[in-house]
Amino acid sequence: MDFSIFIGGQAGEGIKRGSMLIGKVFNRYGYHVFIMNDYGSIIRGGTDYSEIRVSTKEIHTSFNRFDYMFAFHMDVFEKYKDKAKENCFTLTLNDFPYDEVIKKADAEPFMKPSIVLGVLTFMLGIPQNFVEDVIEDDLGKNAPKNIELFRIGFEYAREKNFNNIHLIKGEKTPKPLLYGNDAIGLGAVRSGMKVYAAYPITPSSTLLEFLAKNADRLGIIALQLEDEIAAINLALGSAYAGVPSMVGTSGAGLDLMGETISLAGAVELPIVILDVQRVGPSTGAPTYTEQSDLNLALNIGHGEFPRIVLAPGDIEEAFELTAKAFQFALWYQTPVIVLSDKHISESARTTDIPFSNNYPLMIKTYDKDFDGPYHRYKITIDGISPFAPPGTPDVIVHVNSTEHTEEGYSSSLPETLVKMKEKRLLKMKTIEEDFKLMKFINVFNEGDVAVVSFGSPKGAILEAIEGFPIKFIQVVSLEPFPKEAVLEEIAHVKKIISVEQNSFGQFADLFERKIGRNIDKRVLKYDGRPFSPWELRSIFEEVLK
Amino acid sequence: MDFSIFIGGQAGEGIKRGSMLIGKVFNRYGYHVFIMNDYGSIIRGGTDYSEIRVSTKEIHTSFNRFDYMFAFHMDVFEKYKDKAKENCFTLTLNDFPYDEVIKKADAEPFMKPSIVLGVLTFMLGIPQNFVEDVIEDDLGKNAPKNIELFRIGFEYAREKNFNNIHLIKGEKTPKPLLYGNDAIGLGAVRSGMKVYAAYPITPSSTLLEFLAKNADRLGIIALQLEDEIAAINLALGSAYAGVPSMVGTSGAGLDLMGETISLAGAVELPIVILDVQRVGPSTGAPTYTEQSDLNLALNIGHGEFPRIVLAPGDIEEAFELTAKAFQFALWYQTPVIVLSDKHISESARTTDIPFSNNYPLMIKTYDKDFDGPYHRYKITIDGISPFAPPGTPDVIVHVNSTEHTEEGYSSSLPETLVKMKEKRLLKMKTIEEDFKLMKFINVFNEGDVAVVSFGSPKGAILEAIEGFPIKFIQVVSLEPFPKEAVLEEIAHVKKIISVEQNSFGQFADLFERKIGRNIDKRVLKYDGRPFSPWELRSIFEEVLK
Amino acid sequence: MNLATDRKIQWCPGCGNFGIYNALKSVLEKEIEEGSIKKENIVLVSGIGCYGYITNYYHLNSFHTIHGRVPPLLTGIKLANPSLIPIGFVGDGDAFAEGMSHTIHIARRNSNTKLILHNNSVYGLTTGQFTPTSPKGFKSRSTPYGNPENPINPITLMLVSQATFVARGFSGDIKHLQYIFEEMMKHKGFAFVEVLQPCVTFNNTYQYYKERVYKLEDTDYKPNDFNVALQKSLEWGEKIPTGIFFKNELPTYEDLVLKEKNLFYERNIPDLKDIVNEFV
Amino acid sequence: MNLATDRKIQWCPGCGNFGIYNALKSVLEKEIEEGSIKKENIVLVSGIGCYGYITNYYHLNSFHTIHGRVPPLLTGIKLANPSLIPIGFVGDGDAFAEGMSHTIHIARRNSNTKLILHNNSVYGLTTGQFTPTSPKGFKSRSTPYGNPENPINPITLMLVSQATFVARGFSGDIKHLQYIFEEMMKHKGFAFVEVLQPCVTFNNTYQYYKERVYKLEDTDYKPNDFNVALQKSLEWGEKIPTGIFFKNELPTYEDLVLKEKNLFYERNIPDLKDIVNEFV
Ligand SMILES: Cc1ncc(C[n+]2csc(CCOP(=O)(O)OP(=O)(O)O)c2C)c(N)n1
Ligand SMILES: Cc1ncc(C[n+]2csc(CCOP(=O)(O)OP(=O)(O)O)c2C)c(N)n1
Ligand code: SF4
Ligand code: SF4
Ligand SMILES: [Mg+2]
Ligand SMILES: [Mg+2]
Repeated sequence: MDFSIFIGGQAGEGIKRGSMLIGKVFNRYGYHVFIMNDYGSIIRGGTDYSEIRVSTKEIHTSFNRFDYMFAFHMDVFEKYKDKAKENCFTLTLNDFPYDEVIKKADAEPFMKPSIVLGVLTFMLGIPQNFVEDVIEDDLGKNAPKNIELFRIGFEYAREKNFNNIHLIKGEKTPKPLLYGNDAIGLGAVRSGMKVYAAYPITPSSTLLEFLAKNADRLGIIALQLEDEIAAINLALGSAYAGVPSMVGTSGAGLDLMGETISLAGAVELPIVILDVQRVGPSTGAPTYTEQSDLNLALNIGHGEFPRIVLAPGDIEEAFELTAKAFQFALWYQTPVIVLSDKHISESARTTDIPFSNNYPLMIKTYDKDFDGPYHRYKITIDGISPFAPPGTPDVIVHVNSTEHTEEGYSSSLPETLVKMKEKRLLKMKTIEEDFKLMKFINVFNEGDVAVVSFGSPKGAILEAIEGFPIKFIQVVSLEPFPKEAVLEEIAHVKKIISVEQNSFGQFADLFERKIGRNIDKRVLKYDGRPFSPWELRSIFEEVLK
Repeated sequence: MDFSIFIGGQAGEGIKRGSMLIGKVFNRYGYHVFIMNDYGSIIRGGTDYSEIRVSTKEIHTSFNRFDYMFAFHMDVFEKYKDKAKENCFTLTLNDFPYDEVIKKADAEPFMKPSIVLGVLTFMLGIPQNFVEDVIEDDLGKNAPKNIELFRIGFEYAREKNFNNIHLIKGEKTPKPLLYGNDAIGLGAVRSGMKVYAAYPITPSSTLLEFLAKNADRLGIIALQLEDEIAAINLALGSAYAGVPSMVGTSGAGLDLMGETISLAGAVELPIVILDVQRVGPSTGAPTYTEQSDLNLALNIGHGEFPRIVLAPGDIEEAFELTAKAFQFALWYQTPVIVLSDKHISESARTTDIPFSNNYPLMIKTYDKDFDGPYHRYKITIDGISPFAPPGTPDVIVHVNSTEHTEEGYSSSLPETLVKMKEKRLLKMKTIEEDFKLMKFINVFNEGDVAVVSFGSPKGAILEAIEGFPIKFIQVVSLEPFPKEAVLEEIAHVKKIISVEQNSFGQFADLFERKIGRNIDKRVLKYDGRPFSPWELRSIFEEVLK
Repeated sequence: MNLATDRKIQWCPGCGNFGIYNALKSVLEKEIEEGSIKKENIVLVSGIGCYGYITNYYHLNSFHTIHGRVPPLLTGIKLANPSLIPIGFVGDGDAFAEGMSHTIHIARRNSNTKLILHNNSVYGLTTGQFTPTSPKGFKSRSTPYGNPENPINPITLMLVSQATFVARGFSGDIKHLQYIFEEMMKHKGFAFVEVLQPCVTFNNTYQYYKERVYKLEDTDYKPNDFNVALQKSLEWGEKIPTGIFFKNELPTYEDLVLKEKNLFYERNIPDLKDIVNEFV
Repeated sequence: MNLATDRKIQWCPGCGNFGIYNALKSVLEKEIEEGSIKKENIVLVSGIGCYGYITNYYHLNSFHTIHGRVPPLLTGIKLANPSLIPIGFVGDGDAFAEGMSHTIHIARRNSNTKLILHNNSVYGLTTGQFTPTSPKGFKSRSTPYGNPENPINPITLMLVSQATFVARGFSGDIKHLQYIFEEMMKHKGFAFVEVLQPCVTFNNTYQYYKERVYKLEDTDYKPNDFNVALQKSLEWGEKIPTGIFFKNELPTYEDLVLKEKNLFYERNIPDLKDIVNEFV
């Protein structure tokens, strides 16, 4: 059992919120759920829709073909109706007077999805009271009105004698149905983040909202600043004072943070930078997905300094890698960039998240007896100097953006330049060696064709290779690149296919230059919409032939 | 005849200005001159020096060993005295009462170099009145006082019976003795630049000053804005209005321009961005030289768009490539980055500059009969759309940072995204093909060892390979990379040595990934001081063994 | 003359942007018809925000640019070709968060351009966060427990930044807005117009403003004294003044910088001989 | 107690930075000696400019950061650990060109930090270009024919930005400067001190200021009325007021944002169970 529901309408018609409610019902009813939100960068008047995919087996992404289509406007239906599966059930404004019903019930347009839920509940034969409990639980003071609408939908479906089946309760125990951004936020908090600073930008803003809303119970602060530059500099100030800090943004905002990322690298302070990618260049298509900031993440910031770049492939990894990003940032005292994208951050999925895992933050602390007088940039065998925050008695912490002596005083003597550059090179070497042990790749399946990718295409790839003799190698750490681990995995592979969501093939280029072996086929997608499993599957089939 | 003069002192003692005066004397006396200024990022209290290298043959860089050393303070002498050649003549504060003389003559400290010029004139047997004429010419109202000091120096040398030779007048006809930044400015003006916008930052500020001073006679404006972001956006506004525009900065400022570079790429407007590199990361050592922004220049700006990156190797090329940068920016309607560095921009050299060359600016203009109604982003066979500035009757120019239709209206439909991305990919292809014909490399000498490099190391390499069976391939265009041309040149080469001024080997990495062949030896220098010819020469010698 | 394009306007029904759009549209249409300005010389520049889509809806030259950077673009356009008439649209987030610095600097330069602030005291397009003009305590998506910041007053700030034309309109009063836009078009120098713009979706201030705004033109206020204007600008509460606060003619940045040069028309390239000789 | 480091101070002899350095040094030394502040809790933050090297010369925690970004760093430090006392140094280029936006925003947040402006009306370190505080017509390296821009007035701007402590000193009057710094140290909330700082090399205003400055404390001026302060701030010419223009105690940003949290000491990590359950 694996079906997809489409609800389309304009902004203001509760598409996003409603899809979450419907997702919740199926989650609690024992099914796996994946929700993808497709919306425009305008507040009203768009043709937004959500896909709620429901399945008995684990699902990894949206399907992009529909079994049920509900549309509150005809234009959104016209736009997507070719994505209907053969026997798709449809209920549009032409068939059902959504607006009138809302009006009559004295309800709000954003409650329309509850009508849909009623129809679905009837058609799938889910116990009515089960669903009403979920609504009750989820919508609080808005519940009664929504239940009213739900019943209208239910009754309507009964009257019209819509097809109905009896969907039995699934066996899966309900899991949290989380947006990627929520998972990122929870991961950050789990590993000790205390300060989150940002400037609103789609598709990262929901993280700011989630953290701001829950700041007190999470013991953190989540702040909106005047711009991205202020956000990252505020976060860096907190990091200097000894408190784990993070900023979140999207491409255009990342651009603006470049100077401070270089600063963080030079002054050797920990900072986690989240880039939720969207369609560029420039403003582009702000609410659609793309993976086109990879080159930027690898190279942003003038001059040379150590950096780490990690890319989660799904919501679960988003949690875990954000948590790890803090561990790395603190231990190596350098910027860590987490590359998410709209399809991860603004999609929701029933996810097994290791909430109880610990991600202890270790930092090389200063030990007076061992280290002698405190020198912020003390030369050590691994390039990492002991850290002490200001406020430590008998310690003076001089942090300095100009090239500096071990004490942190400004100096541009040639020998200082060489010494400090080599200190940072040594730190990079340490990071590289450590990362070799951690093998930052995930490998799925076996076969003599390998698919290589990073980030959000993971879900579609996993579904597309099912039953095929294809090995999938997901690269999780882009910098350092897990060269040895990848080489080992591709040793006996005959053909390599790369999959990524951009028009340059940035990942394929990176792969080729790090691995020294050519990609045989580059699969690129750059229409802003995530890969569909079946789309990829037919490409892979072609290659296997 | 090839000798180097060292004058050292503190800021405020006219080191830079004085070295220019001395350089002028030798230039007019028929010699080649190269001046390198080494100074700290503080206004006083530093230990600055200039090297004035003088030669009968063409010279390409500073030598970094001295035949004459003049020092107004002992600390600067102590710091550099190990760079004295064996029979170096020295005249320091210990030997000569510079300060007293200035005081007695009621002169200013910044006139001290005129004393030095007097001593040199005696020791080299240059006609006294010849030199006085140059001073007269160069210093205007300050000339009398400087001539007085010059004579004191001259008399002192005579009294002390300093070694003296008779340097005959050289045969070279005097050439302009230009700083790199002057050459860049002149190149820009020569090809039609009308607007220069900047925020002061070493080592690019002297360009702003040069252009501001000469704005009226050059028919341009040169403006200081509130920050780098304002500068590039102002320039982009002018570009949109149809006027060729440029910004200049250094690494930290380039970081800040990233978002607007992406914008320029997306909206397809011409803009030339000069990055005069200095020691990073972050503030680093602002007055010293490095080539560490290469990766940044190649990748700055989120998302994907066409760009061109050019790197002059000397002052002459700085003129020419800046001029060409405007041709490319306008023709391809996309950002062009010119990578200079402190050693090019703030050094002066007697240079043959093709001032009379024309660099006609061509832009695909709109032809109503042929093109139909004006569409800013009209799809064409080469990816380049006709350009029309606002103010054109019957034309509406919609420029749009969000993804757009051919008319320039916002759209995030999947088909719009694909169409416009492919338009820009096509433009990149056009640029690549065009650049293949232009072969952006310079090749010097022959041999089965090849040195590959870019930018300012050119001078030291040229001198270091003299008489060696070494071929030197200078890569001038970094993006597009002249792959075919390089491949042809290295076909029969046995060993490849890369030379660059940074700690990562960014150019070597680029070379390897573009060419697919490994560099055998990477020569990296990252102490902020330019390569010396003899230093490189001994490295090459080693390799040849 | 109809300056509307064929694009469907996608603001929420009732959005205050409609008032601004229509008021300016009719003023520009009239001026073009009367021949006082040439259609092809108008250049509209907008940043990113709900209001920013406005450039899609006028059949006029436009540059829909990035968030926060409208002012330097305006100046760049005016410097390049002084015949052009650059009119900028900015949101309150755009003007006073991301672009705060530019907004102040264009004012103190007295750049001969126009800037219209769509002040809805909220980030509309990013769905409802507080902005630098949101009241203290304002509950928004990013401040669910209330905005901790003290709001800025755009009129005061533009006055102390030395803008030479400073006015405030209300998008609920299109007639008055037209008057202000007409005066704005006449002004030589930097003209700043704040428009109080209800955002029906995230900050519906329609009623709030309607009850409070009054017109300076209905009083004996004279917009020619800086100190009086400064004091007046501080009035905000039970009564909210709209109209022209201050107006003054002073040399523009472009006059001072260009000194009669016309960079767009004078394309001759100097042969550099003279200047090069100085380097010998 | 001597807070001096062993680094050679490298400002030009006679530079106004010496006065600022020494005045603050003696104030901090005294307060540390008296035990009113702990040495390890002071954190100095400077941007890039001549003045920026000042952090090299105090034996105190410091962050010599990039150009223009001092204010957000100060707030970040204070939020992370409210025991710390962040004191920022900014140049006039730093504060009002590259960092204009941050300077205004930190003021309107009333972030409990201190900001000292080294106002020499010139870019010192980049060797003499005009800044946003340079007078109109000022001849500088980048404006050889005179500055075309109208200067901003830091005191006025900080007042309308709602700074809760606004003062001006003159680096030629160390005694008075000490008094101002003492008051600055006492203030809870955002404290802004402009110091008129002659740059002997590129803009020697020593004599100019000496002839004009007078102390508000010598008059019957009371720094407790915003409107009076605003008017006073506009005085600039034959007479230049120094001293404390305005002072007011209001809730700080940190108070409002932290709500008693101490992020530095409270390092317990929530187990997330509750919150996660809400997502089921
Ligand atoms: C550099 C950058 N940061 C953030 C954004 C995201 N962004 C788009 S619109 C907007 C706010 C718009 O608010 P406002 O300017 O008040 O306009 P409104 O939507 O209210 O009309 C933001 C923050 C962006 N586009 N670019
Ligand atoms: C992003 C960036 N742009 C430009 C610079 C170059 N820069 C260094 S100091 C300075 C000006 C300093 O002037 P000010 O802040 O007034 O300090 P002062 O030197 O006068 O003390 C500038 C522009 C820089 N360091 N970083
Ligand atoms: S969200 Fe607000 S500002 Fe944006 S279109 Fe809707 S009503 Fe207008
Ligand atoms: S240049 Fe001016 S500000 Fe800088 S150290 Fe010298 S006198 Fe001081
Ligand atoms: Mg707004
Ligand atoms: Mg200054």
